[in-house]
Amino acid sequence: MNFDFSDEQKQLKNEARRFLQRECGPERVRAILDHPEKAYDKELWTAAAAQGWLGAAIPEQHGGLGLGRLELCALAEELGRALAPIPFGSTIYFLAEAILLAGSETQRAKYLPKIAAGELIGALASSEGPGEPTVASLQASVVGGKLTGAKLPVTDGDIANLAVVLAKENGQPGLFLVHLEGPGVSRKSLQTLDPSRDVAQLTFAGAAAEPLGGAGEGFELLQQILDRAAVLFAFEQVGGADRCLEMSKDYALSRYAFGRPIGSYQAIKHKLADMFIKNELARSNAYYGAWALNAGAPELPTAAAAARVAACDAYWYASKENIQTHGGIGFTWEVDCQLYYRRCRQLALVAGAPRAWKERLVSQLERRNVA
Amino acid sequence: MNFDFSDEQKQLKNEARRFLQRECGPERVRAILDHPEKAYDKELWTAAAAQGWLGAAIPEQHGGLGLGRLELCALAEELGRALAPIPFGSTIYFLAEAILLAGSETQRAKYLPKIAAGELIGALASSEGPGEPTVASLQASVVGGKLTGAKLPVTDGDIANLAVVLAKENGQPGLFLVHLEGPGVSRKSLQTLDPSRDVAQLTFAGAAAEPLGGAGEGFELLQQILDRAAVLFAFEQVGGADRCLEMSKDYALSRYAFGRPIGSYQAIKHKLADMFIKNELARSNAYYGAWALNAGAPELPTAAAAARVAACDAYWYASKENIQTHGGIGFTWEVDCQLYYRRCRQLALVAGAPRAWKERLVSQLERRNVA
Amino acid sequence: MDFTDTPEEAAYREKARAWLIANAPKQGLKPGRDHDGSDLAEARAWQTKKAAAGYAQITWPKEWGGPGGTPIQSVIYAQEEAKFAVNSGYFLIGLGMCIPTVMAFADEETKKRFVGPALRGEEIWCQLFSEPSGGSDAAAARTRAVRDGDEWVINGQKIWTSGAHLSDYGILLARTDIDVPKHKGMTMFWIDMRSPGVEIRPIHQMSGASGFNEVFFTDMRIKDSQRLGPVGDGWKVAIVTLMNERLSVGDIRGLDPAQFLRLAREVTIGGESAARNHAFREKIADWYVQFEGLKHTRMRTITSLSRGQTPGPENSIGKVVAANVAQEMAREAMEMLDQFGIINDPSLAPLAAGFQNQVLATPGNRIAGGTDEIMRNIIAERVLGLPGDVRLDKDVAFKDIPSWR
Amino acid sequence: MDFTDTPEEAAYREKARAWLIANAPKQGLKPGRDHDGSDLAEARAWQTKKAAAGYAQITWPKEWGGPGGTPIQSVIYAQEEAKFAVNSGYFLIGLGMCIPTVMAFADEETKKRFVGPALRGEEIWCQLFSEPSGGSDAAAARTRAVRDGDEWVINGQKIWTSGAHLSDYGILLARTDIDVPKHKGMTMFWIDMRSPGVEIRPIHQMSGASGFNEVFFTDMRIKDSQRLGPVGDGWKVAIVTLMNERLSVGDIRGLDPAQFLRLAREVTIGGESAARNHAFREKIADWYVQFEGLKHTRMRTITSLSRGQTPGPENSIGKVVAANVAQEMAREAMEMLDQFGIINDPSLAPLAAGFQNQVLATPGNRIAGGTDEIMRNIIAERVLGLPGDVRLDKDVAFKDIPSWR
Repeated sequence: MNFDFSDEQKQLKNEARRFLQRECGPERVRAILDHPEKAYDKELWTAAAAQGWLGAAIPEQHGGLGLGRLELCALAEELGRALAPIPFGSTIYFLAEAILLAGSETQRAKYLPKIAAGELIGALASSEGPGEPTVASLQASVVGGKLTGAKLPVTDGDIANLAVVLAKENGQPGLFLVHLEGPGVSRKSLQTLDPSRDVAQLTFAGAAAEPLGGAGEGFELLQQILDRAAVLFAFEQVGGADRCLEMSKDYALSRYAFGRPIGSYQAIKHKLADMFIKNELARSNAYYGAWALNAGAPELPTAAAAARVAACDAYWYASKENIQTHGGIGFTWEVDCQLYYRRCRQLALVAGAPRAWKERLVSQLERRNVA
Repeated sequence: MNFDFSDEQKQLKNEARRFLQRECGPERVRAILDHPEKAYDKELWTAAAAQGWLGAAIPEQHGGLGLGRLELCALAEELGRALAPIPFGSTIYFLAEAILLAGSETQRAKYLPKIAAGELIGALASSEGPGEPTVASLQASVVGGKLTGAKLPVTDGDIANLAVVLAKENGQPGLFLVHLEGPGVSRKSLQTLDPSRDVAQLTFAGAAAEPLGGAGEGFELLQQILDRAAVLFAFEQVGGADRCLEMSKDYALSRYAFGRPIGSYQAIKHKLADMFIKNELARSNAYYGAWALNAGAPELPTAAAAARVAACDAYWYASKENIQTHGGIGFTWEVDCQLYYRRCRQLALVAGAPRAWKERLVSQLERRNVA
Repeated sequence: MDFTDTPEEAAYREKARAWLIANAPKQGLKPGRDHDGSDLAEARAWQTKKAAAGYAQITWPKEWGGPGGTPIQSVIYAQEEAKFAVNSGYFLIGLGMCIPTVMAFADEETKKRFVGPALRGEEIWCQLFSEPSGGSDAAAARTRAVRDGDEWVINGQKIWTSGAHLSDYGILLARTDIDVPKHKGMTMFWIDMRSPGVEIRPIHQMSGASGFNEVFFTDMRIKDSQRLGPVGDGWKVAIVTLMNERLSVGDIRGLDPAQFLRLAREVTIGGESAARNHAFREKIADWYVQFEGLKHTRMRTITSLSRGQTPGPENSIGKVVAANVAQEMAREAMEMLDQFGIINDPSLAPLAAGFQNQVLATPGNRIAGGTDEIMRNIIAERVLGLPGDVRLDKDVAFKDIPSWR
Repeated sequence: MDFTDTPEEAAYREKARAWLIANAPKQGLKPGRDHDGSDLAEARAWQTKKAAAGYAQITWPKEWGGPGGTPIQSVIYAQEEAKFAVNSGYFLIGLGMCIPTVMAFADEETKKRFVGPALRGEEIWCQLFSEPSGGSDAAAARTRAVRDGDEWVINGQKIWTSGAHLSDYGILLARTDIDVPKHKGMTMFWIDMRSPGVEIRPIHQMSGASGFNEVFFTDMRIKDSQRLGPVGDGWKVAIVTLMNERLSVGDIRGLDPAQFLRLAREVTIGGESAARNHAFREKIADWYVQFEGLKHTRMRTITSLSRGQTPGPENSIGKVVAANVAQEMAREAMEMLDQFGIINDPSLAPLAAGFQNQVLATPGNRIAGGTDEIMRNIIAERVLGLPGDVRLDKDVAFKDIPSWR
């Protein structure tokens, strides 16, 4: 038993932190936030590829470093902490994991090397409107290898080259890989609560779609991809939430009211203690999820759901109370609190709302109870 | 518009408070709590009758004072504050209200004067086990005027003379009045979380039952009785919650830690501020309920549900944080904090759990939205 | 206890409603007005009309241009006006806080000069108390006023000044003595916002709005006759201003639980309407009970006012409760929509992205006008009588108090 | 990161399990044991057996009678022992806090005298720190120790002494100087609980339990050789004791969210199983995530320990979270049953009235061993490095500190 990262993994994490402190300060995030025409930080994306991050968990035979998911978790925490405005989650947690999970040998050989090299940006296109997609509600359909329908919101939809799309074929839900630069695809940028990340609507009118995984397995595979992504996003969320706590602590130590630091008042001290509590609970659940993901353990669905629920809760509390701790100045455009508050919302929805994960968690417990 | 009690009502309330301070100190509550064989404070019950409280809202023609429900609300707040260990709610909010609502002229003339005189103790027997009774689950049945079945828990079931019983007749749910001293009735005391109040199981084996209200109206009438009782119990809860806040405040001012009163620490100050907030919200909702009850307004179902939900929430918070504010001593048998904590639980369940009232509240809002 | 109108109240309501129907503009203003000044001309015209008809500052005596009405009439009018698309927000701070301070501390001539124009919406006022280093501690003002003969020279900076960019006048709390403890060295003035030496910069908020400002003073000169109250008594004057703030009975802004329920009816979760989901239903009930509680608490306050009693700081509960419920409700609404919830394009998101905008606006509501923490302090100290915090800045000369690490 | 056993760990687990199967009593003790002494004889016998087999204080070195095992082995054994109906609770305070203090501060002879018997369960220890006027402030001890030649005379009162009525020995924090500031005038001693001048009175708790005691000292005489550490250093010694408390990794007691789910499946609401109600399902998920988070946090702490690192006060989060979740979960369970929920007769109420009893017990869990508020202070100050509270009692002679109004 060992409930911590190894020294090598910690070293990778520390290096990533130093790199991102240098290459991804808040001004880089704002450069995307303040400029709607910029969808992501291309330079940082290239640098991430050069660091080997994109291929960290891709097997060596497919051009990756062949490290484990634990290394990916360590990187995710740092990317979340730095609010990296790049399509890392869409490309790695969604697309690469989908191909690793369900891709044929041909598909792996074709796409994974490009992903590792930073030549391919991914996206997951499952949602078609308010609420979760269901077998009954799913409209997008594939007939004769051609996809028709609309998907929104699609994170990184403006910049992705290859999307994993949930659609029906012969009335059966399936996953499909769709090249977004081919004919029959149109994109429209969407305005969201977190303009530091890109979101689009994709409309397909006879776009070429190749099946990913078996016919009829669409929702099952989607859920397995989401389980994997939930753990990885949980680390991004824990990274962000921890940064919020640090910001709050630094401010509470330096800001004075009534002649003493605001961090000497219990209202602030206990608020920060609660942040710490939630962050620790989220971190511990994320570690368990990381173990389950890395080990391919049957506990993954439960562990992933718990990691996601705890991470969403912690980041929400930390990002909103970070603003509150800063007082008025924390609510201004210039101060960075808002960046975390917005990203907290983005991460809470990108892999499905926590509400749905709570339901999934309890369903898993029921199954376990019965078994 | 006028959102306060009148001067006369306030005077009645003040008199009741002074009377109860004299006649119903914590030692009187403990005399019941510590002695399982004592079901209620007989002396106080007689005194309450002598004060005219039992007949406050009973029409003069039936031996009451003919005051309004507002006066009853004012009394309820004081009884709740004093934790009066008497069957006031069972007799007045349940039995008297049931008869006023659904009783025939004969039934009114027969029972109301006895209630006003303190000669009749009432009870409401609706529950038959875990969960709320429903048309499908209801087992008690009346055939040829004879009731068979078991009811539990029945508050004041050990001491009541006359119970309002929910039962089926010809497959139709109805309400029935049953004399508990007649043949075919057996009682068994039940152990509960609040031994300062009496609770029993009633078992009927062919007990005489007279219909109260129309056949098939059982659940509808029961809900109307509960609406009325919910407002009155809400005042008891507000009274208790306010007393908890007072106790906490007094303790926080006199108890020192680290050289200064614990009430000078924000952790305690803000806890007490939150108690105040919840108590004010509960009080304001209770006032609106009191108006709706007194005016017979169509808003009663919504107002009663809101009053109950707010009161249950406020009393829970106040009674548990009152213990917490007192620290270790607050958790001892000798200190009175526990009396309020126990009564809080009793009041939260006696007229149905708040969860059910939340559902009812939202149903009312939906109805209003549609209309 | 009566939640319905008396015959007199009903008659007043009828009269007010008839007047509103006859006079309120037919075209609605845009919803969620953020006092950006775009509708200022219409707002001024409306205020003038209201004042002439006796519906502005209804409780003010005739002497000062009001109709000498009751607090209840004031509430009735506000309830009816709320059904029309008019905006009186620009004048709230001036009429609710600044002018009452002027009335209490200025000479007769000054009062005569300012009360009428403010009432009619001709002149807008702002309140210059907060400072960057002060935050929740309004008595930490560092803006200096130095006497020079019959004048004062002002240097320093104010912040969070609501509406400063649209204001003609303001009341200014300035430090006139740094050698005495902080509460004793301040003085209050009224100032002309267009004086030389005043610079106003809007604050860009994270929600995108910019109704607040920074105001910089560089050698601004004012006359000693602009002083409100004695030299060194500024904090006492400020307390009068802030008391008036507390008396102004504000409404809850933003979307309410009924609108959340409406949204839930439009959304499907797992094949079932979200409105059938008991997790949402319980939350709606909890929020509704809090909103209703606040509404009735305000009514209880108004009853006190109408009986000539001074309502206590009980009203402080309003902001804490409303802002926190609004924030949680908005988060739940976003999450109800699942992935789609992140979209805040008003043409796509339900209720014109009302809940998404509320997610962005509510952190500010929990801070502006007193943080949650300060409001709880106020309740604990002024309502419950608990001791104040241990103060290290009380008996120290202002210049010796540390302000930043 | 690996949540499964290594081969060595698996082997140790197998060995421990085999030993437990062979040696643990077949008849289960009653559930929810409240250390009332009724099972003390069995508990002692079990402890003796454990010590002989090398399963008591697994991390203690051989020199002191332990097997010199690893923290992970200690966890593995605890996990396996938890599946058997045995009770080691009586020895926790002695072995976890008192004896380590004796080991650190007593002379060799004293250590030799006490360590073995405590390890084998032959002697029980208690910790005499808290006092009525102290509460959360353990350094406020007023119990006096006055020197008389080679002896000390003790007068005063302790409170919340867990297990005092069953204890043979105790460690006592007493005030030896009232003219210096509070943290400097205390001294630590070990005492024989059966000495003349010691009176023990059980405290009747609101839950009905009475595991805590008041302990009164009237002219109790002890030898100076019973002193642990220098005169005046009592607070430093106490901190060592309390650090050991923090290292002892406790389990969450009470019912868990899975048991709530089990209850929900038995209850019908509006014709449907309560387990289908999404309001309950969301709450179960929220509680589960917190319980799991605590479980894995403890595992992270053990990993630190096994790497030779000193875990920080992060473990303080455990009690705050567990006690509050347990209280809310118990309330929800009661209310799920509607009117029936008030019944706490174990023969009638589901799960033998487990949730009802938890409603009564949890207020105590939020207080004993440090209130929620103190735990948050500890996290804020010791983990996050925020400043301590303003202290009015630091540089004042103890006798001049106010204690009650």
